[in-house]
Amino acid sequence: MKPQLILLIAFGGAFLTYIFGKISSKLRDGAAVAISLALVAIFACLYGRPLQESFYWGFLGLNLSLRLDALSWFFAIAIVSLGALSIIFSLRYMRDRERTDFYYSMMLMVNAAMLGIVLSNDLISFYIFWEMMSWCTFLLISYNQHRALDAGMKYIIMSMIGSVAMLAGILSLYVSFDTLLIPQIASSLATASPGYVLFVLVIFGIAFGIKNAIMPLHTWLPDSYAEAPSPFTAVLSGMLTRMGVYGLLLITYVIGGMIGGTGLGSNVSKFNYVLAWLGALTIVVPTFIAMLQNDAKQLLAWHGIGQGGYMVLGIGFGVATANSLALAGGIFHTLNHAIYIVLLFMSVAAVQYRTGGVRDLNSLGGLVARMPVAFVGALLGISGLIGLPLTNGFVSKWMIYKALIIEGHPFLAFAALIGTWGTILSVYKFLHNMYLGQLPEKYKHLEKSPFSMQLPIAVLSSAVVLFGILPGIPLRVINKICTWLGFSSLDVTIWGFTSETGTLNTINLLAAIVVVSAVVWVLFHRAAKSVVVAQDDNYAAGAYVPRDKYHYTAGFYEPLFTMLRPYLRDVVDEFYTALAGAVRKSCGAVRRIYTGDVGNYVTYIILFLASLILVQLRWRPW
Amino acid sequence: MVNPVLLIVVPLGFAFLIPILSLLSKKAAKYIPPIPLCFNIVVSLLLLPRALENPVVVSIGGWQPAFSINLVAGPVGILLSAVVAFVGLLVSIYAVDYIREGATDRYHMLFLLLLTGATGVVLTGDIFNLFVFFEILCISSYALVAYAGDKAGIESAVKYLIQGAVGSSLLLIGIGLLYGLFGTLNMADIAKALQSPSSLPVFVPMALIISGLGVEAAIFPLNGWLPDAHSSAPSPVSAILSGIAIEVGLYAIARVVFTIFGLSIDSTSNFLMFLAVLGILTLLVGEMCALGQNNIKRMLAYSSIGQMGLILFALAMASSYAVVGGLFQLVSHTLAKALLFLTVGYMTYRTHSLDVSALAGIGKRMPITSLAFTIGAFSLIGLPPFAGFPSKLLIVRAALATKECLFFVLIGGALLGTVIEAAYFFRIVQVLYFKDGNTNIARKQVPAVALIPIVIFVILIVGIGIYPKFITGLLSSAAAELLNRVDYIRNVLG
Amino acid sequence: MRKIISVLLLSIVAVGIYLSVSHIPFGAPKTKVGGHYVEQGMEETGAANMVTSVVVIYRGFDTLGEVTVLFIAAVGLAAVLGIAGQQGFPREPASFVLRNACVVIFPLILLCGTYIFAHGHLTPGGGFQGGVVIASAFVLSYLGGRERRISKRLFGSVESLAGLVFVTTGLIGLAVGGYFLSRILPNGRPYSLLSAGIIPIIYIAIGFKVGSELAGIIDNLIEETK
Amino acid sequence: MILIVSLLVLLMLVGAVAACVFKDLLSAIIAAALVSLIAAVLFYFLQAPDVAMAEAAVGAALTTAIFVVAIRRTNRYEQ
Amino acid sequence: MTFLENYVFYVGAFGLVLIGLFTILVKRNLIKAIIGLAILDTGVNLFLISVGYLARGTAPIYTRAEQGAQPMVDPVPQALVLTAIVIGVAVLALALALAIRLYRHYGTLDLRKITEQRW
Repeated sequence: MKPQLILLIAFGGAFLTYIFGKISSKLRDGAAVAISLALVAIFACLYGRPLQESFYWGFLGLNLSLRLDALSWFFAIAIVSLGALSIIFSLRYMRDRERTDFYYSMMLMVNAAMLGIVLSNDLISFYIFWEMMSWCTFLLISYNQHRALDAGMKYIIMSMIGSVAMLAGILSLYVSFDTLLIPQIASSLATASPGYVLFVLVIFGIAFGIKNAIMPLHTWLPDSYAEAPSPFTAVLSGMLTRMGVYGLLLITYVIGGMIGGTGLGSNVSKFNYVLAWLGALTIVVPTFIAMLQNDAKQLLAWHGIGQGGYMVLGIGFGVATANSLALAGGIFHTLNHAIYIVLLFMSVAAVQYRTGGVRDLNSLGGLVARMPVAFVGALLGISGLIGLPLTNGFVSKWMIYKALIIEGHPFLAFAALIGTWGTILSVYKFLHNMYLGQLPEKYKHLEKSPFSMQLPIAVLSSAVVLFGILPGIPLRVINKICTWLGFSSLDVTIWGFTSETGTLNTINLLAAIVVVSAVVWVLFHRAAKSVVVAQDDNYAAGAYVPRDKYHYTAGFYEPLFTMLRPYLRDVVDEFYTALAGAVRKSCGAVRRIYTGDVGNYVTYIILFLASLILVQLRWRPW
Repeated sequence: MVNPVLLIVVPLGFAFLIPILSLLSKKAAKYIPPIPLCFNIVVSLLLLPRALENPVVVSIGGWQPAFSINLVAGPVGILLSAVVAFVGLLVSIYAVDYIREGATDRYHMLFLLLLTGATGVVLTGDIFNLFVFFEILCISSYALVAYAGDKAGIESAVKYLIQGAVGSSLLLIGIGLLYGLFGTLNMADIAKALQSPSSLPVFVPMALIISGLGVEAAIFPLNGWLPDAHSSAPSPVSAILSGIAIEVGLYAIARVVFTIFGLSIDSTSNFLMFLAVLGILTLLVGEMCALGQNNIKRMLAYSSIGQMGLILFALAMASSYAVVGGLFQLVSHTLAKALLFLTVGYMTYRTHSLDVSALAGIGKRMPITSLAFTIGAFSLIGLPPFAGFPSKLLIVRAALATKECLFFVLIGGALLGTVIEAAYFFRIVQVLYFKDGNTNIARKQVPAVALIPIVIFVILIVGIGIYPKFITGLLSSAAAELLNRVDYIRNVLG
Repeated sequence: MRKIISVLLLSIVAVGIYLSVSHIPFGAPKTKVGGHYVEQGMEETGAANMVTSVVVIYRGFDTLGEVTVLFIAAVGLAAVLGIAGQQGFPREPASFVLRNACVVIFPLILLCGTYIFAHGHLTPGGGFQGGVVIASAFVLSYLGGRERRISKRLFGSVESLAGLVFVTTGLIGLAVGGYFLSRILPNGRPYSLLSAGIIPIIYIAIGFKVGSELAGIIDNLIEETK
Repeated sequence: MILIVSLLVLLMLVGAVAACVFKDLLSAIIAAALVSLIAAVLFYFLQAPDVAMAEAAVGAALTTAIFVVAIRRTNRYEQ
Repeated sequence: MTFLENYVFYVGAFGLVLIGLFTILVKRNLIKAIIGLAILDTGVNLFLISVGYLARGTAPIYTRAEQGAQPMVDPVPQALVLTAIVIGVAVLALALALAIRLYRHYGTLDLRKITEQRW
């Protein structure tokens, strides 16, 4: 099977879906699901069978080619599976919305573009698919109208900045080495000067950093996540943002020649330390900002940024110190994060669907009774997010901590740990305000979420647990990627791994946890039963108190909120806003050149002529 | 025997024919322009194989080249005349329905003459003849801008006319000086006689000619007329002005700079560097002005300024890659900008307002038009897989290949301009699709006759974007012709 | 302020132009192209007036462009003025002397104009000058305030036909001689009215065209769509 | 000869300046016509009878007529 | 005197050009600006003719009597100027027509007040 055929199916499917949509919405839904599932099947079949590079198109004298190797398979399977799940999830979620044809075809298009990115064997196809992904994303983010428009603009402007930087970088590579095939560049770059390598790293770092929302470049993310249609938010948070991680890995590979051989150039190493520290920063600050959010999707979005920090920390640190444990942790965390964040967004979306789009944490509560499946999804999701043992997040975070401590970087490790505390606090708020506590009166008769929503949630929930107990399944693939990138191999078992830096065995954990929970269960079972007391017959000085007044999920972290708020202003966002304002203003000022007075315009003409002559006179007075 | 002179004379003849025909039938006039333009496309295509081998040089009247006006139909000339004819054809089909008010036969005459002027400019090999065709181009555009007769149109036309007239006077002084210095008007002959472009007596005519042509080519300080004229003209006219007129001006500058004055990047003068800086300045000013603009046509006009800046920058790099990129950008901008103006024409016709906010919700009412607008806008920003992408790619590559710090900085500026451009175009796309607007606009598509050109433009933009090879072959020989001064002189003078 | 800046800029331009112009000696021979025309032109074109032969034969294409420009101006002017609101313009009757003088002079001027463009290849003058003279006859007739006017249709048709004659002559040259505007008629006997090949044909066409266009312009400006 | 020419040139420039400064547009137009007329004479001196004829007919007569028509339709005085 | 001989026509020509440009630059009345254009055109034409002048040359018209007796001035600039004059008058006519229309819309010809199209 040729990779271009896969892309053809993916892109063709997107177009077909649109056309089918004009015929009948049922047909369209079926086609969308069928195509996305077909892609999953194709990639599942391709496991362990790398596809050689194949040229598919000549473009301006460049040979565009595709390939499938361990890294791209890893990302591709994640993309197609999450894509398929969110398409299935959309079936009900989007049913009564307008312009659904557009929505589905764009969803498939985004998936196809992401597949294109990971299958690209040369940087120009990479760039082409990258840009297609960017504008498809823009269209999807703007789909919800109103506030989504601003979010979309923020996204696309930052994304454009990133992509023009990338374009400059790519073409600079092309001019220097006269090739754009990734393997060839990798071999050529080994001979380049360290300064040039640093330039390449910085410019691609900006491009991928924006996409992956590393701290000073993150500001597009919260609004976009919050305002995009929820099933798409799942894709956006799960894989699309993580294309930045893929890009960073690719760059790691491109400069990988240096890792295997004489060791890293000091510039590269320094750059990656900077990256690691930025990653650490990205972990800490957004996590605490997340705590202050009252909007469920905003809260998760800030976590999306924070978790991205772990990946960057892992990869940056891994490359800086040639530590394959950290690198593998970073990659694995990408996958894990994708699984649980998609799960979380889906559970929010399920609630949104039933409550009519409400996602304000202060007005929800107690939904566990109405929507048990969504609750389980959210519970497992936040467990993964925190990194509780036996969920997938634990393994990857553990790998990163371990590597940091063993390599002697306690501050980085500490930052990562702080991030986890913040995560615990904030996701507890999330879970509590949404599912626990008191059920508001108006939500008393909510139905449980439909099957097409429960199915993806169930699948992902089981994945969270599965990868938490059997991390060896994905780690084998990741190990291949690490060796492909030129790192030393890890010793992976189905239950975990052993290495000189530390050993993980989830079977022991499982055993321990089973024992502990058995003990706890027995204790609770033996303990006295609690009595349910109606809250609303409390005495309130003779006055009747409406039931909703007792809604105690409002202002959950009020004291902490007031304490932290002054420190956790989103300075970066303010900076960008100010910058945008300044640009706007200066553009307004530039516009004043065109005064509307012909006399002035003619003056410009004469001025131009006179300055030409004057300059020439001054240059050659002899 | 196909002769390039037909490209100019036949449309001219048809334009002269229109008054007589419109005596017979008032409606006949609007079906006339497509005929000679089709003819021009066919002739251009027939000439193409010969022109690719060797520029077709024909003289008027059959005298030796230096002693009469001659037309040089090299790859550049054929390329541009084909583009002019093609875009003109599509726009004239569009105008069949769009132009309804006033004495429409006059509109069609002027339109055809404008295209004739543009074709003449790109084909002629004589500098005074260039001036004459430029005047044809300019004067017909003054009249067309004022065609609607509304307040804005008249005001813009007056301003355009004054600046244009000053510009062409400067051009004429420059030509006079050149004639005084070299005693000939043939471009190749002047080029042969001219040794160093940087000596003062030669520099002054060059400065005059560039200022004169620059007014039409909308280089930064000389483009005060452009936003007014392009925004207040009827939409098909805006499409032609933005898509053809200014490009032709830029071509004329390139021809003068490269062929007559023989500037090259390694020559002692750093005038080309200056032009490159000017190009980026133009780009940034254009894009910055467009950013805060609320009038959609004005925004497109400013964006044209920006694109001209980019093309000028590419041409000023004077390497073959860069010129290919510049010409590519020229073609893609022509297609995209013409498309944008055509789509906006009917959108504003339906909403009765030029305000961007009035376009809210048009995406639902006129889906195909809005889709076409989106594709045009994406192409202008340079997003794949549309035609603007390969051109931008080539230009950036050429700039990076110069290995000069100045060009790195300049291309940084160009990319910044791209971001600004993206900002305002994406905003419009959002307004089109994702803003609820005026619901009492009828859900009504553009009439079919206007939809045909729009769809063809879209197909071309996507086609060229995916398969740039379609034109790169022609472009690279065009670039070679534009840069190779010695061959040009040899071909013309024998 | 604006004046000072303007003077400053213009003086710089003046200096620049001086530097270039000082290399163009006034009155010195410039033999390159002009010399060739002066020496060979008589034999090659058969016209006594070298300016005419340059205008019509050697640089005939410019001339075609030029009549096109005038055509555009006429059409454009009509387009610009034609759509306006129809506010009439009261015309004061001219004095008796003027009115009657016009009646007499009008045909004379027409005749004079015709003479000028018909003899363009022999004496100074030609299509433009003759055309302008004809147009001035119409100016005079408007000054005289006569109501009798030539219809726009006639102007338009003359304009078009004259333009078509020019183009067709050129195209016949292309068909016969292989070049646009090549000499399809014999040069004839020098200094006679019917000589110099296609020059008289083209100049007559130009004369009619320029005359009718300029007259049309004046007509439109004065009348503004009645 | 040269003196006559110089004088004419001077007169022409004076006429041009006058055309620039006169507030009454009709006077300015007449001054501009004078400039054209003198230019026509200068053309004649420069051995260009054809051009002299054209300039006299166009510049002095026709243009002036158009200008006069135009200011009748607009405003005779500046401001 | 030689300076005068050499430069008097150039001075006249460029004097007109500069005065014309100055008028366009400074004057705020549209008709004045158009007068400036006319003067500018005249100046350019005069310059072109001066370029073609030949000392002691005759007009480039052969007559039966003195064929080839004296050198002739260059006919090319004269041809160019004929073209330029006609183009000039075309532009002028169009400009004035536009001015008439503009006056009808705005009731003034003051260019500093007619700035609806800007920014």
